[in-house]
Amino acid sequence: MAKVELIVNGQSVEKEVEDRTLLAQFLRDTLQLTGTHVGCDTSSCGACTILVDGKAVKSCTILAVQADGSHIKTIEGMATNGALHPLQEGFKEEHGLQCGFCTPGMIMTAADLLSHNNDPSEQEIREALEGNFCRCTGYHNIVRSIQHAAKKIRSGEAAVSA
Amino acid sequence: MNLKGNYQFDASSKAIWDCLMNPEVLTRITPGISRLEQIEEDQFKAIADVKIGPVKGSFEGNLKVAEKKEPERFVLKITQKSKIGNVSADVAIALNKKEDGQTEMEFDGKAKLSGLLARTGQRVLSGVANTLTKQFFKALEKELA
Amino acid sequence: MTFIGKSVKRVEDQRFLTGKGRYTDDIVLPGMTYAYILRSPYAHAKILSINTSKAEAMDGVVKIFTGKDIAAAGINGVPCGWQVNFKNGDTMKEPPHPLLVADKARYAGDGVAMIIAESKEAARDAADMVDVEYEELDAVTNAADAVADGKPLVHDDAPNNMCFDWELGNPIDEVNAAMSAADHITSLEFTNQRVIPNAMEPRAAIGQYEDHSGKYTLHTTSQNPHLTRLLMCAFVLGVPEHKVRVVAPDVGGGFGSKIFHYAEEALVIWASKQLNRPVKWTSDRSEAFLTDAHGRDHISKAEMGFDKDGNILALRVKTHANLGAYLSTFAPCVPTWLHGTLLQGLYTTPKINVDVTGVFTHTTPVDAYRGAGRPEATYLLERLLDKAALEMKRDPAELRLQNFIPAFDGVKEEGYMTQVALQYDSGNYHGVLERALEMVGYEDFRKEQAAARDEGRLLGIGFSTYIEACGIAPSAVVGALGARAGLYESAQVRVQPTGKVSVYSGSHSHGQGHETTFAQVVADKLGIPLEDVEIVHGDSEAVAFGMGTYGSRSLAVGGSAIVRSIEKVLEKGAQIAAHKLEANPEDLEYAGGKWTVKGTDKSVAFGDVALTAYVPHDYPQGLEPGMDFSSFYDPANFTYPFGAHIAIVEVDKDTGKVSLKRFIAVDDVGNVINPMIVDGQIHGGLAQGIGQALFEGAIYDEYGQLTNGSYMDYTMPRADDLPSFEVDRQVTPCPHNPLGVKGAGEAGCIGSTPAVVNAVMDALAPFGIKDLEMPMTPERVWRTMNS
Amino acid sequence: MIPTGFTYHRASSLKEALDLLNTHDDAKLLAGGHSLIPALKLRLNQPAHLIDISRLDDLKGIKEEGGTLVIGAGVTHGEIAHSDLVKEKVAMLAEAADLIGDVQVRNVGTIGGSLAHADPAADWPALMLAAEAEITVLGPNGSRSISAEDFFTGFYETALGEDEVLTSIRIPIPPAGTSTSYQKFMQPASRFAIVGCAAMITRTNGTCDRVRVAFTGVADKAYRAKGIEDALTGKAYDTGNIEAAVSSAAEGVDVMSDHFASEEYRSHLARVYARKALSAAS
Repeated sequence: MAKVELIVNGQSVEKEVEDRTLLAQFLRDTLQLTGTHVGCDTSSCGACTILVDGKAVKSCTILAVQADGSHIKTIEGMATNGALHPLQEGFKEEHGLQCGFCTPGMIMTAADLLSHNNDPSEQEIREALEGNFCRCTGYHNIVRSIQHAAKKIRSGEAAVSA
Repeated sequence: MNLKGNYQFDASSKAIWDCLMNPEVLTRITPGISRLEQIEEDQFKAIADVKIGPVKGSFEGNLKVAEKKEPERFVLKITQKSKIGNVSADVAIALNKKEDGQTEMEFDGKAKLSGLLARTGQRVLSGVANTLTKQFFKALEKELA
Repeated sequence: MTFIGKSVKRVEDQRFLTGKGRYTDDIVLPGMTYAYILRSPYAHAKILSINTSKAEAMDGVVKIFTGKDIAAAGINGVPCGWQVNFKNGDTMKEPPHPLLVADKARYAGDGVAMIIAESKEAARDAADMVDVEYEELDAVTNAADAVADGKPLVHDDAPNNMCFDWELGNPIDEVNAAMSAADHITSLEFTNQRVIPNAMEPRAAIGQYEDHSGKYTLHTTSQNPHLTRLLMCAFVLGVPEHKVRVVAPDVGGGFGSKIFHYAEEALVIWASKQLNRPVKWTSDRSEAFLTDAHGRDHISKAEMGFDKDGNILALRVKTHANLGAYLSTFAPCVPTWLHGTLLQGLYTTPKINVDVTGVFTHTTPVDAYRGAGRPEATYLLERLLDKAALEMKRDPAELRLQNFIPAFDGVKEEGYMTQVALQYDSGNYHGVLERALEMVGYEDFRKEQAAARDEGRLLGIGFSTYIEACGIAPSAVVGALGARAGLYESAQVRVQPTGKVSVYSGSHSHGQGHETTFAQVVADKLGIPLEDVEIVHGDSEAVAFGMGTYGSRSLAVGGSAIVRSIEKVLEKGAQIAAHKLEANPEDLEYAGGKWTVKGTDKSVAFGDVALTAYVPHDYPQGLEPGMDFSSFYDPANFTYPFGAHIAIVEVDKDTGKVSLKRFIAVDDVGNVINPMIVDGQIHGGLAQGIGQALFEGAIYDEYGQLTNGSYMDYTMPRADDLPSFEVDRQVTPCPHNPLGVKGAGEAGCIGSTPAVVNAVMDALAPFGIKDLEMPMTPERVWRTMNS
Repeated sequence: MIPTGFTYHRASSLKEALDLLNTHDDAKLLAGGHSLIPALKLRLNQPAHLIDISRLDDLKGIKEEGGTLVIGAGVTHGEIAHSDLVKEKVAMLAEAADLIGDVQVRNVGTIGGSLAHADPAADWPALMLAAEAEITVLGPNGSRSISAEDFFTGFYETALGEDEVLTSIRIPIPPAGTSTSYQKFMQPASRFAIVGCAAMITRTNGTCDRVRVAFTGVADKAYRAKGIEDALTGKAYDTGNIEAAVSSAAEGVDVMSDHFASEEYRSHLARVYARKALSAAS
């Protein structure tokens, strides 16, 4: 068993888990943060993407204990005081989600992109999403959603933290 | 998966034959084989630990020498089981006499994989087969030298 | 307040966007145990022995069940929901499909044992310690091969591995005669390859038994909770239906693969009673590749005859359809009634004969996958048309326009009766193709293409037009065709005393946005705010009955059921309003959420009427209090969406890699309630159809092993593989349902595959290439160019 | 999805990492874990101990040291892709880093981990060979340097000892007049290389003084295409000479074959990608 201390969505968390526990399982099973989804077992689909110290990471491919001491942000931490993050808003406005399963991972990956490029081209957005599968939308509206968010961020309407 | 190829040895077919029919030598030269226990004539229980890159597995099964025609050809029948999938192979081995006392060993067969090995190992399987074959021939060469 | 036709933002999004969606695997119940299913690594093997003793002794292991335990408990196998007969009238072969196999495994992935433990880790660890001794047997995987004499049999009682043979259309003699009179015959032999649905949420199921009430609850990733309950209770477990609640909570995509009743659902329910504890099973992706029903897998030979002017004279089709090792819920109907009946396409073909053999093989069961049968039919027709155009040196767009059925609205002009048992509802087929040609700038493209060819670049354009039969389906019709269920839909509209409205629908939303679209219909028809309407679905305890969501049926059938209930609400409301307004009901009109006495300003609002219905102090005599109506809507006919798709591709001469440059889709799905959602459905369908053309395809080896069962090996389209899509629509309302809608879920997936393939063929035309198998991988294209 | 049980150790120093490695049989080093953890989840490998070296400062950082670019083994692909120093000194490394896996993988996966894993289709080995990198490893008896040429010994096989830790990669900064490129044909599902070609050319007045070309994905290990190098050295850098040189791209190696590329097609792609890389390095 290993002790894991993390800051998850701004809150300190301290738990004992088996050494082999993946961060995705830790979030889902131990912390009941089930917004992070698991869609594959080969680190391919990106549904489990979260931010670890601001960077997009597949939480199914790191151990909870490896992340010890990190700042974690999950989809549950994106809205602030009930106000949606521009990405969440973008996905809603542009119909960037259907079944919703890949959506949290998409949003977290996009958050990483927008944190260092707030004016990405369509091509840059598509390339940034190469590690995330969506089977519902054909990606068309996901691209629009991220463009929507980027525009809002650029206009200064929203301060963004990733 | 097809297993096909040949290798040239600087040894007589008889010498190679004797090596291959000796369980002790076979254990030594077959990559991964850690134990070969004779069950009956030409039939062995084989235990193998294969470690290649990301894959490490313990295999257990049988090895059978069939259709013997000394010193020209035989068929190796292998069945190996593991938690990540099972492997079985029938490989026909021919020892063809060449000039200058050389012998060409030709092998032709198929390996049949199941389970996770069959499903997710495609990207690396031909490499695994090549590597194991190369290792085997190098070891056999050493044994003959 | 008009909501119909507006791109209202989805009400369900808030929970998905904030991580509050609740999918089956998110649910944790007190005392829950975890199941892992040990599966056969072999496609065909006798099970000689199973030793569970080491595994049972491990920490945390609660219980292990094997196929013998299931058989001993007298549990039946998973039933099939559709019967197709042999040509000679014999019923199809329907071998048992056990929940866990006891004697023999028939595909790699067949369940052998269920290990239940206190944690999923313990269950997984214990599975490694179960010893199963198998005797491996030879396998068959290819449907056309499997019917030959002397092949290994999947089921002893299905000789030549045949499940059924089946025929539809004009007598073969007539078709042969028409064919021999043809000036030109185009023929095609091809495989419509097996694809794997890959909904992003893997399947999961939780069984829960309450000993005090004898009641069960199943949470499951289903498109179809009521049918799952019916099949599981009546055919598998023999448990009374009123003691079983089936809940399909948020479901992460289905595309067909979650329509069916699966063994794991019955297993967790049964096991939860044995243990008196909840049991959860969640599929791994690797397991999903093996056990979710696959799609397509037809091997066909097709010929189309033309006269000297290019008019189609006849079509002859022979198909071997791979059904896999067992019959999945709707498997027999896909290659027959959903495929053969669509071979008229948009064309006036006077003689058609289709012959289909359903075949068992040692592979994962095959069933409906987005489009189900209709993509296979469309692919066949549209490849034939393009190939014929090439052979006859005709423009492929023109050849289609020439052979299209003339426009008809189904009201003034009658529906179009096909040679293959359907009557199309309404259509304007020229309209969609002409619009698509305009969007693509056809003439300019041909110039660009010629210039590119001069530079040695390989540009190509491909067309596809399609029709599909949706709104499945009139119960009497499908009953006659072999369905073992009705295919109506139910809806209950419950007006609350405050005038808020709860709607209980038997349709199930797993991405389609019913909570928004259905609410738009209700709010519009009742003239009330959208937020006053709530759509409830996916729970057999809340919803009276339902037939689920597939075959683009939700709005056409489920939506129509809602409209029927609303009509009943308004009828009763008018009686109450008339009483309050001291007028005759027939003197009232309903608009803007109130009843008004015609020609006056005397009115009463919907909310007041609702309150009166529940507080009936001053009330029409003899009228029942309350305002809560149910309807079961059984459609009069299928609906027939159609469209025209155009793909533009460029092939890299050096590598054979195909790049999709543009994709234009003009679809006619009848009336549109929410354009934003309809466009989204089209986009997603396009990506899946394009996926089949370029990337996807199950690869079985000769031993029956699925050799690309992971995302490291099975290619699905990613964001950077696709362009933005150019979509537009035409509206030809459906004349026979109250909303005039036809269905949009499958359209994109049906039209896009042949468009892309045809575009690649066009790009490769300078090489004289006429055929190429899907998926058109770089190596395949390169080889063809260099052969 | 669930690995077998193991004991996790976090090394606080390289020395501790070495000690742990020597004390525990059946131990694996864990850096970014993006090769190892996927294998553990599928139970393709079941080590008893994992030794986490991802936090060691000694393995971090990219710097220039007297004509040599030094990249710590624990540097992520993403850090290399975004490094201005790398872009300026050996551009193909940044170019290649950006083509590895996906954003998330690049954020965590490390160059050292990838090299030690030596996947025959990984990108880095080709670049190490073309750049003539020296790979520094630390063992119980101290540090040693292995040339890239000697490092990759076979299919998933390296010269790294079981008791050693890969610590850094040293790349001689090429002289002025050198241009580089990495071109990759991806396996569409895994995004590993079916063919990856790294090219580095030093020219004077249009003549190739020094040519280095290496491949990954083609054979059971990355290799230098000496045939191409020799054919182009001393020749004018032009289309004709490049075309003639690339014909030997896949000669003398055992070319791999899988669902995505047969031996014949892969060999063809090697020639195509050699041409692309050589042409792009202008």
